Amino acid sequence: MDAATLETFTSPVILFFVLGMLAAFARSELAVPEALAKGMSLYLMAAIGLKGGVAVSESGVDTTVAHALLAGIGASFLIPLFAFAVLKGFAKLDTLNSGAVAAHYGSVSVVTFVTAVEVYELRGIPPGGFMVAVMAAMETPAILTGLLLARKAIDKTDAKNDQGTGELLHEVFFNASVVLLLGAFAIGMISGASGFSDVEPFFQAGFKGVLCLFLLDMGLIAARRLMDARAMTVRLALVAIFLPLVNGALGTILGSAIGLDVGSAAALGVLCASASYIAVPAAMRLALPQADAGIYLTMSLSVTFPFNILVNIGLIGALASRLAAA
Amino acid sequence: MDAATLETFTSPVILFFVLGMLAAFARSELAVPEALAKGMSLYLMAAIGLKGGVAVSESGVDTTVAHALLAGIGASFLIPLFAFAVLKGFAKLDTLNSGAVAAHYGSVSVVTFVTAVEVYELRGIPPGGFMVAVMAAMETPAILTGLLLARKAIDKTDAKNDQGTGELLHEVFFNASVVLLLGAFAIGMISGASGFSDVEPFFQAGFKGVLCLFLLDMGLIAARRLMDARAMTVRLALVAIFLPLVNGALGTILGSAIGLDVGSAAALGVLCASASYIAVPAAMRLALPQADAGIYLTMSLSVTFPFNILVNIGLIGALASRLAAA
Amino acid sequence: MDAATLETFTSPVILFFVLGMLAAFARSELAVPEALAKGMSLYLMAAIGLKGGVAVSESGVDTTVAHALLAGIGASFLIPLFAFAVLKGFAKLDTLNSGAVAAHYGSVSVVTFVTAVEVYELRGIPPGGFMVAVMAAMETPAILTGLLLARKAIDKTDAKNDQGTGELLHEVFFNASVVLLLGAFAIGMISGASGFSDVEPFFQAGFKGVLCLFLLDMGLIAARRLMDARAMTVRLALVAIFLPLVNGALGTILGSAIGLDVGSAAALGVLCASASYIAVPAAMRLALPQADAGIYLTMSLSVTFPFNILVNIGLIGALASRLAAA
Amino acid sequence: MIETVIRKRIEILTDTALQRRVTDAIDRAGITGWTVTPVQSGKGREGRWREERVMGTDKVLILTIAPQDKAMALAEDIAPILTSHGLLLSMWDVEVIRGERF
Amino acid sequence: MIETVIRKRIEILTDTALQRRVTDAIDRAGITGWTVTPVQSGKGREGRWREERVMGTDKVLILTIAPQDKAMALAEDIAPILTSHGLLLSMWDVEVIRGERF
Amino acid sequence: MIETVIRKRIEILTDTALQRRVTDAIDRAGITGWTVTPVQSGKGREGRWREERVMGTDKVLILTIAPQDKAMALAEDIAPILTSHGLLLSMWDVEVIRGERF
Ligand SMILES: Nc1ncnc2c1ncn2[C@@H]1O[C@H](COP(=O)(O)O)[C@@H](O)[C@H]1O
Ligand SMILES: Nc1ncnc2c1ncn2[C@@H]1O[C@H](COP(=O)(O)O)[C@@H](O)[C@H]1O
Ligand SMILES: Nc1ncnc2c1ncn2[C@@H]1O[C@H](COP(=O)(O)O)[C@@H](O)[C@H]1O
Ligand code: NA
Ligand code: NA
Ligand code: NA
Repeated sequence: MDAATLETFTSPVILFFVLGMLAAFARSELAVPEALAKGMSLYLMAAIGLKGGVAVSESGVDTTVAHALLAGIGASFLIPLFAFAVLKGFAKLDTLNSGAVAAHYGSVSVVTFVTAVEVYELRGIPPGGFMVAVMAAMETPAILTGLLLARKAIDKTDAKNDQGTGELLHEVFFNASVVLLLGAFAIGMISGASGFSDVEPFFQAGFKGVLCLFLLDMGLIAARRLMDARAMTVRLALVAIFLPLVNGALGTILGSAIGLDVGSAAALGVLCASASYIAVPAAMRLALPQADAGIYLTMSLSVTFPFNILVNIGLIGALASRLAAA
Repeated sequence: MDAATLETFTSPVILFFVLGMLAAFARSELAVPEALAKGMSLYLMAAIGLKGGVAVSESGVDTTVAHALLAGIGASFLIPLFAFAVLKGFAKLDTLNSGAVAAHYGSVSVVTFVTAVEVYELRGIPPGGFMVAVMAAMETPAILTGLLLARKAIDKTDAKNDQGTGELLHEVFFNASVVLLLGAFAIGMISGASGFSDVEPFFQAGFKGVLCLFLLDMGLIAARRLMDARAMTVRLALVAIFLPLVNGALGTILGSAIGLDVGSAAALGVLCASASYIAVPAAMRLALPQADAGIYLTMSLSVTFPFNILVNIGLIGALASRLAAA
Repeated sequence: MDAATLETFTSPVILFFVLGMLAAFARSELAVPEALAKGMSLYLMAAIGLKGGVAVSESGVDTTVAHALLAGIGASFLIPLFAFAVLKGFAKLDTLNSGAVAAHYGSVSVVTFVTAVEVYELRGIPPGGFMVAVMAAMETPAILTGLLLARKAIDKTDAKNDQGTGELLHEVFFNASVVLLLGAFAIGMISGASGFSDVEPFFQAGFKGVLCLFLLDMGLIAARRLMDARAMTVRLALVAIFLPLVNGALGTILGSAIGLDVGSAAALGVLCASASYIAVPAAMRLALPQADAGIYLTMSLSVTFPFNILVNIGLIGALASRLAAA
Repeated sequence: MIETVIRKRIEILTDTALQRRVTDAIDRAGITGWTVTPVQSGKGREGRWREERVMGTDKVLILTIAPQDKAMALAEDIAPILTSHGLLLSMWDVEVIRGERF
Repeated sequence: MIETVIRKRIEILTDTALQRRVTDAIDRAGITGWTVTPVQSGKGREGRWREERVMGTDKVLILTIAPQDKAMALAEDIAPILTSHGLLLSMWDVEVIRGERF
Repeated sequence: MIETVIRKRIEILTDTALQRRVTDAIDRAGITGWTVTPVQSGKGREGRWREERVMGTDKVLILTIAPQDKAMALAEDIAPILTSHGLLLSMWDVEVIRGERF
């Protein structure tokens, strides 16, 4: 374990996540009120969006940004195809659930991204502000691929599909986190550094502390779900580690290839590696109610999320540094 | 649009309000948990009260303060008479609902005031700390006038009125926002600047950021209500813009006339222009349940509130500056 | 009233508590949403735990710390015996309720401790960081003594006791506040001052402000419960003042005797003086449902808690200073 | 086998601002207790609403269990404000254990 | 004595994501209104869940009062998604005051 | 027309601290599931209370739908702690769709 990794494990942000998991495993009643957790998640999205927008208002937009956006959207569309093949081939999951799970891996986890940004800033390789826009752009394409894959399995006589499609498309494009991330990003771009300075004590200074409490809650929720998991198999758990490893490495390589700086390439890797546990599950409830939420939530939230936070963010950062040095 | 107005529109505080309205119009599911919204509103009132009290503990109390209080209380009593005439005469609203709506326009909106203070501070014309006390004093007199106007319309055989009156008077004088504003104001006066310095990082540094998130929520709520509005007419909407324009101008002139500094005169204008959407609706539910909440809430919250935030605060500030220069 | 005491009463922290009590006595509807109150209590525990851990990581652990821990645990076990005797002898309370109430006085109140730390820091006698660990250690031993005392009164044929005991022991050792306090303490020790600096703006700068709002809520709750109290007698109220006075003095003397610095000795006194109103009531619901919650909650929350905040913290601090000077 | 008795269960939906009036009426009817549960949103003749406690437009559901005669007395007592303030009342028979408590 | 009439009370437990579908169905059935109340946790065939709005696993309870025929029309209309989306529906007779409202 | 069957609906009001005991009893009775909803405040023999989760004085309402025999088994099982811990239980017949689920 090198010095940088060690530093990660002495960071309060990571340690609060570990505390949450331990408390849940010990069956402690510790819990963060839901309204507060929701509020912290709004805060984190508004803050990361604002900071990204301010950074872009300073640095300006160039072709690299456009490339990063295209790379992210492409990855979000394609990752589910790869995930689907692994899920069906190796984990023997049926078509319906494979499609549902695959959609999660193509999309992203905001908190994983936010944590990675903190870690990479500590290591001196801060990702570019535009990566926030990349993240927002990657949230939803995967849902479409996942549904196309899964729909093969669904009886064509299933009624009410039409109502569902309209609702779904709307949910996909105006989903709360996309709106807030992009909205705050735009506000950051419009206000610039001078406008931001007014709200900086709130959105900047408090950021890491809020992230601590939020990760405490995520640790509690992830571990509790793991203990209640019934539909999980060893093979599914392995897939939930294999996918972020491979997607993370490929995403980082892609980022380097299109000329992103070290931190941004690593951030693209983290976005590819992370799996959604908010936007995509909500869409699946609407579009694929027959799929088993016990499978996709447990995989993304209780296996992939902790793996990314505790191990993979570090690995991806190391890979990006090596690629840049090469 | 002059430079100052432009600066308003690049301020994150105002932009988050706009984001909230846009998100609601796009029917996004974005929402701030209610417990959090309530908490932010407590925070804003405690902070503004404290700051006002500390400012007065520094500046001391003179006759100007007494004049401002009297002017505010008088305005709160009288504005409903004017509003009532316009509502009946121009908008053809019945007596009952005209009285109910009129009460809202005589009272004040705390968030409008807080936003105005931020804007005027940016423009270099900060209102005096005692204006917080003026605001608290203006919250409730209008309720009495509004009820007197409306009660003419109510059947005298209506039972249970006596119980209602006691409850109502208590609600009017010990209503949560009056108690918190005046309580925090008193704490600020007692602690003074030295006592306040301890809690300053929380109540001062975080203030604008919290205001951003709170206005995001207000934008969502105001726009959603507007879309669901059924009882609104074009004439009522026009009144909801006409009243703040006229009341704001008159209040500012009154403030100048009694010798207030520029910022305080503008703040008095804003208080006259703003309409209550918390204390007065709650009182109307108890005292005038037959009045249509769809009318008074939509007017005050969905038309007057955004108009004040986006346009009128700027106009009033310009008027106050001009009066001072004259 | 000396200068230091006066300073206490001009501190916003204490004044917000007074405001809460006054608002409740005036039957104002002012209320802090429960999710927010819960969140603030998590925040305060995480912050105090972190700060304690960081302090210990700086100062190191010596035998004084071990002595303080032993003294605290011993006090928590023994105080209920004394309290029980007073409750039965003077207040004529029955065995069952005396045991239940006694358990509360052996345990501690986190907010009383936190407030005391603020007051003692103002006075220049900051308690040592390890006192947080002492507090966590004192939360639960008293529950066992209290139950042993009360169980004499319970019919042996009472069923389901076995299930209860397992649940109870678990609740006692993995209770949310113990887990969070000790967990945050451990995180503080691991991260040290350098790791803590990242999250300091959130956990340090905001601390006193959050404490203000939290004490506002505590004042509201304490006073409301007092007004609704039915099972209280004058003798019980006297006991609820006598116990913190005596326990506080004894605890301070004990702290001095084992060689603690002034602030830490006073803090031990405050821990002995304070009565639990979170962990112990929850345990009593499970283990002694026949005991009257109206008695133990009203005594600890509505009499002892305000007495400690407003009077006893000051007295204990003065005693500790005198003992150190002697 | 345990014994059950029949009681009326009454549920009243009301504005939070009026909660006190309803519970006072329950106390007046001599009923032993009541329980208040939260409400999130709804639709009625006046259109949709969401819980907006900030704005005083929130509601609660008050439930109480009582013997038939007291239940009718409560309904009788509360009928006038039911109409004027737009409350919603429904009631039905339930079985309870320990009937002497109600 | 006040008069009461018999209506059906229907309660439907559903994922929050599907709330809109259920209330649309209630509107389609011509019922005058509905009320949504929050839910904290539960256990069903898929195991336990806690309210985790962050994750979209939360549920609500929707209650509506309607005359018998409209209630049956609603049940009929909603039956397909009841099974596919795992909703829970129960209904029973209640007495209401001001029956003309429902 | 869809078919409905009759089941018992049981609602139990309990301290949050005892929630686990009640749901364990439901599981023991072989009932397929349960749902927990929040409670805000109330009044009983011990006076008023408000939800004060900070202080452990909060309560929840647990509802479960079961066939008659299992419902009675549950009531039987839970009766002792009903009295000692001051729980409140009421039950009534409801119609459900997809009766095989319960
Ligand atoms: N008749 C009743 N109807 C509805 N809820 C009740 C009734 N009696 C008691 N309760 C509820 O049950 C709780 C405990 O009651 P008790 O055991 O009488 O203290 C009260 O706080 C109320 O929330
Ligand atoms: N048929 C109904 N079923 C259930 N709740 C209703 C019904 N009608 C009205 N409500 C509720 O009662 C509130 C007031 O209704 P209204 O008096 O019609 O405005 C609505 O906002 C709904 O929450
Ligand atoms: N017998 C039951 N009684 C009450 N609620 C139930 C019952 N069965 C299921 N539920 C609720 O319905 C939800 C979905 O159940 P299921 O479709 O079996 O997964 C569960 O999470 C519970 O909240
Ligand atoms: Na991904
Ligand atoms: Na006004
Ligand atoms: Na103690």
